[in-house]
Amino acid sequence: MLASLFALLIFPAGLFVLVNGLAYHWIDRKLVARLQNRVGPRWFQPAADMVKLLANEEVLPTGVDARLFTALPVVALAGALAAMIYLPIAGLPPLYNFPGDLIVAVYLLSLLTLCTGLAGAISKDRFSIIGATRALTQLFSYEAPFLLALLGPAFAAGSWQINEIMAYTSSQWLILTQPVGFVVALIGLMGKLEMAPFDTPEAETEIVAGAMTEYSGRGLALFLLGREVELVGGLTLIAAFYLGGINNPFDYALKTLVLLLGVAGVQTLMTRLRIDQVVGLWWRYGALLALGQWLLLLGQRMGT
Amino acid sequence: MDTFLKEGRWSQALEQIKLWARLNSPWVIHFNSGSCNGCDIEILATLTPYYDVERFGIKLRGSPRHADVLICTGPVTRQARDRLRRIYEQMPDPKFVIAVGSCALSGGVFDGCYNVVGPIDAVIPVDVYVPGCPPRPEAIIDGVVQLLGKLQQGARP
Amino acid sequence: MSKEQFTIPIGPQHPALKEPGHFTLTVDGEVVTGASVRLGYAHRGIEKAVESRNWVQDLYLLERICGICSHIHATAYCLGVEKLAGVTAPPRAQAIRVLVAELERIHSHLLWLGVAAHQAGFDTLFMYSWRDRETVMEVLEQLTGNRVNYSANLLGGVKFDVDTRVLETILSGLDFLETRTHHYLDIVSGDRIFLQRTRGIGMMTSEQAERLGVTGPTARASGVRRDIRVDAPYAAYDRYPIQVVVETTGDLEARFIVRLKELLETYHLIRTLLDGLPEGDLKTRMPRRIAAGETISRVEAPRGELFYFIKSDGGDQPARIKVRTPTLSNMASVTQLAVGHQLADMPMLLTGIDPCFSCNDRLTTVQTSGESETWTWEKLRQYGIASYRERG
Amino acid sequence: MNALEQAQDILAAWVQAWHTPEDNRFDAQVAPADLISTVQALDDHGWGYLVAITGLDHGAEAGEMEVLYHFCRGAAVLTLRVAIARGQAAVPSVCAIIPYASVFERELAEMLGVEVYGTPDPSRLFLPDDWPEAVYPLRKDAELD
Amino acid sequence: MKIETMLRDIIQSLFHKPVTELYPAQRQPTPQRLRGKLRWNPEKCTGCCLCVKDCPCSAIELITIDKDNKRFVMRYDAGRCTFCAQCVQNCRFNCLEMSSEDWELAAMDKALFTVTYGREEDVQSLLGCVAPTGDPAGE
Ligand code: SF4
Ligand code: SF4
Ligand code: SF4
Ligand code: SF4
Ligand code: SF4
Ligand code: SF4
Ligand code: SF4
Ligand code: SF4
Repeated sequence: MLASLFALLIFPAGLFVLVNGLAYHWIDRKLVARLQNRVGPRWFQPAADMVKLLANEEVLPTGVDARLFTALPVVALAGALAAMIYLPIAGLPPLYNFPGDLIVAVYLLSLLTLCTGLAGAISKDRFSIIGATRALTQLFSYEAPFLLALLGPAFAAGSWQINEIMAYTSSQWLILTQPVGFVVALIGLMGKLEMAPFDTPEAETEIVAGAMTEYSGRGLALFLLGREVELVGGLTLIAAFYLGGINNPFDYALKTLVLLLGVAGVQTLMTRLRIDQVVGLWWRYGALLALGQWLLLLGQRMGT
Repeated sequence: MDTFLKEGRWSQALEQIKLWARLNSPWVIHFNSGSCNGCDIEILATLTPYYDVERFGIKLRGSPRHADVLICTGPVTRQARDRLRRIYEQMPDPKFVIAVGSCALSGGVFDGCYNVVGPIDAVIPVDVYVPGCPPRPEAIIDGVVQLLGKLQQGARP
Repeated sequence: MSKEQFTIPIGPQHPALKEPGHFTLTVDGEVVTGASVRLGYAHRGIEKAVESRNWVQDLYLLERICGICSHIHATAYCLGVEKLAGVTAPPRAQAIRVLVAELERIHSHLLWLGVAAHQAGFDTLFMYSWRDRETVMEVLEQLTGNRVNYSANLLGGVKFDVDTRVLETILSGLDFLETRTHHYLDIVSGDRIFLQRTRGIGMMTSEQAERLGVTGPTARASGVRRDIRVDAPYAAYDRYPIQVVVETTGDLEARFIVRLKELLETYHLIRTLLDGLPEGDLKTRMPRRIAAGETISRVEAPRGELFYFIKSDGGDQPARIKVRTPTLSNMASVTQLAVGHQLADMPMLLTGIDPCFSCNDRLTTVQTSGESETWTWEKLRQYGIASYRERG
Repeated sequence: MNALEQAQDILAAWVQAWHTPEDNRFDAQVAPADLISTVQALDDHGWGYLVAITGLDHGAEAGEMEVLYHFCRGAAVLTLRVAIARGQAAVPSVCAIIPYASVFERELAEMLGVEVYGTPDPSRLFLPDDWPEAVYPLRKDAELD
Repeated sequence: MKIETMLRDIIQSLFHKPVTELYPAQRQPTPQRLRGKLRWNPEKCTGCCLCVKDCPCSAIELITIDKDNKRFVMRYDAGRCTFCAQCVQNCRFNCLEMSSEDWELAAMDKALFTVTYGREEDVQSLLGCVAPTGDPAGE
């Protein structure tokens, strides 16, 4: 497992994704700070945090399965990185593709949440356990709408292969024809990443740090990196599917940054949702809307 | 010989990087061991737009496991003593302690009260002391900056 | 059947305040049969220490009972001791006491708004309200030289005068704060997502509030018209009357609104006060020994009625000082409110505690076997939701 | 009739002595045995609310303690003063009538060593868990380190 | 979904400079009345000790070198002081003042907080006579 992670890491694309993740993480934090009328962190902040965590002592809580405890963050990051193989990194064509790779990529991206949940569950700390339950609840409530929302474009394009869908979307802006899907996908991504109004699983004022409470040092760093990779992956997918595809690095940067601004805006504007609202909101509206749109598309296709 | 030198340089560079990261990413946890809240609000104020310590990479964490710096306020009351010690022990190494406010330094007005054990350094080691009752948010930032300065000089690994 | 105990520790190490405490609930089946609170992490023994220090030193000790209401504690104490000594502070001093008290109210209410928003996970509101709070902090620092423990009071008067520069800062600060307060009123009564966490939550009817001895904005949000500034005016409040702000819904939203409307009232008061600030001395002479006697001093702190009982036996140290802080009586009220309710209602009820409104995040079940299992606020709440669903 | 005169009327049956130390205040000396009836009477008439309970230790020589129940109504403060012997300091609990008094009574018990019989929750409120038994910090002769 | 009230705020912020005061790179001027570190002027002191009497936390101490010639030394501990200014109020000869400049007092060594004020020769004589015992606070 370590070897495969290593292979992915030295892979220039993997490295690029990591750097890209750190940068986007910074931009996100900086934007939120600016929207709150503050200066915010310096450009190297996420990198410094990461290096520091990697250098710090990693405390192994008593009474947990040491192997699982250390393996989970690795799996989480590896999963997120592996998903990137199928995505158009920086607007370049995906490294690998095969029919149905969309589903694989989306599931690899959910691996992180799953690992977070598991990590919390084995930590035997009360805050971790609630955090874990919440993370898993949220997994089910965001993952599904996110997937459904991405299936919209797939359906429109009539393919489950990412590069084929992109070929279709680059000729038209699906955000115009499928606005609901776009919103659901973006919110779903924020939910997956546990970003501000949907950060119930790690609500600091309520349960300290959620599933991550017992993690320190390296484990925490890997989880955070995984999340950054996922941010990049998610934004890439959404931009590629809804914002008229991404054809070159410049296009990529422009579109994902616009998305990031939107994400920051939502983060600052809203109050954290309670976990029941989170679930309720997404099962009831998110999933339904996505499904509705999907059916509509189906109908259209049948009609034509 | 050659490789030995190279390795030396390599590990030196690594140390440098680690130090740089540590200096630029001090995550803090705050504990009130019996203060009047005065110092605590000023610490909270340093997070808000006027002072915004996120500029220095400072983040307030709830879990001692994620924190590098423990900021303590208030004299230590009997009831809080063990908790203070426990939080300190839970933090991963290397860890640092800043005592904020006259109470945390000497007991301040509360010195001699029956339920007060004493200042923070009677219970755990303290790296930087910030006097004031309460110190202004800028003075607290000054304390943090001094701690970072101390770190940079390598007073403690 | 079996009696179980739940302990809910509140905020053991939160940046944002309060004497940390625990709530312990005893339940019989589903019904809460007892609730109790345990404080003491910040107990320093002030009431004892005052007896071995002189009257002047005690002023500073009492001021530091809490950094949020520092001035009001000192004022209550000074007024009481002056009454015992048969001395009255000059009118200008009394007016300045009121001025600082009202500025402190502004800082305290904005602080609460921010902390409450932070608790609800609305950090942007926290950031903005604390940003605006800096305005009043700056004013206070200019006026008294410290941002928190102003020590503006002296036995027999005040230390600091209002000069023209400070006056201008205050007035311009007030204009800014007034627009911002209207803005916040808009938010707390209009933002739908925020309202989901406040409207209809932590309900307390006026009868309950009355019976439970709740004080301050919490009581006024439940329709209890009780405000010492009006009921028993002290210092200079008889010269600057205020309107008591009352809401009737008694939920969290009402508590937000009462506080913000109170701020508008406060701005008005400060303006009239500065308009006709009486001329004269800042202090009178105080004897070092205070004539024997007992007195009671009641003032309206930002969080409710603050009560002082002061006894002197003629020496230069007090014989006994009893302090009843508003937060203590509000805590007391919640423990009572709990009894007889369903366990499922607990979160909403505990949310009614004044200063923090979703801090009750952790609870431990101590089962009869003596083993301790962990329950969380969340679990309790979900338990609540589930049980409501069952009940339909 | 103002609030204090009303209170005087309500309590006439039990009060042993009264005086008016200040404007708007009224102190009523009540025997420990009558405490419950007086509080009940006040509650029945809806007179004011309990703000605080103060315990006073007059020191070892005097051999006496007092427990003060402060009731407020608007600007008026009525204080019921209950004198008890220092050796067997005990008062009945008023929690049956005023439930929130529990917190005040716990404070009274742990700080002054006044036994409050019938109080629903006798556990500690402020003092630390490792505080020695039978050391009451607010007694005049308390031995504190 | 009434969020436009907050929206106004954040959009304004996006196009305005943050309010953040860039301390320590830039220092705002401090208010005149700021109560910082205590200062003592020995010239006018009469040794009445009124300042010491009411200090709530024994942060100051007046040491008499020569009572007849009014030679005193004041030892002040900023780590104990609560900056209440009661001593300043008490002194009828205006020997004491609180600096509005000296408020960045953080230090890594507690011993640095104790300062001895006084005329050069008095401080010398005090330190000189106390130093051999090795316990500067031993009187
Ligand atoms: S833990 Fe649950 S009930 Fe408590 S504040 Fe959070 S969402 Fe609300
Ligand atoms: S001896 Fe008394 S005055 Fe001095 S510090 Fe102790 S308690 Fe305070
Ligand atoms: S130093 Fe002053 S402000 Fe800080 S906790 Fe102590 S008394 Fe309060
Ligand atoms: S105010 Fe209350 S909690 Fe605080 S020290 Fe005094 S008695 Fe203890
Ligand atoms: S009521 Fe609250 S703010 Fe006021 S003194 Fe008490 S704890 Fe502090
Ligand atoms: S909610 Fe209040 S009491 Fe609870 S942790 Fe936060 S600030 Fe502290
Ligand atoms: S300012 Fe207050 S605490 Fe400091 S030395 Fe003067 S009297 Fe003492
Ligand atoms: S009060 Fe003034 S004159 Fe008297 S000892 Fe103190 S500094 Fe000297």
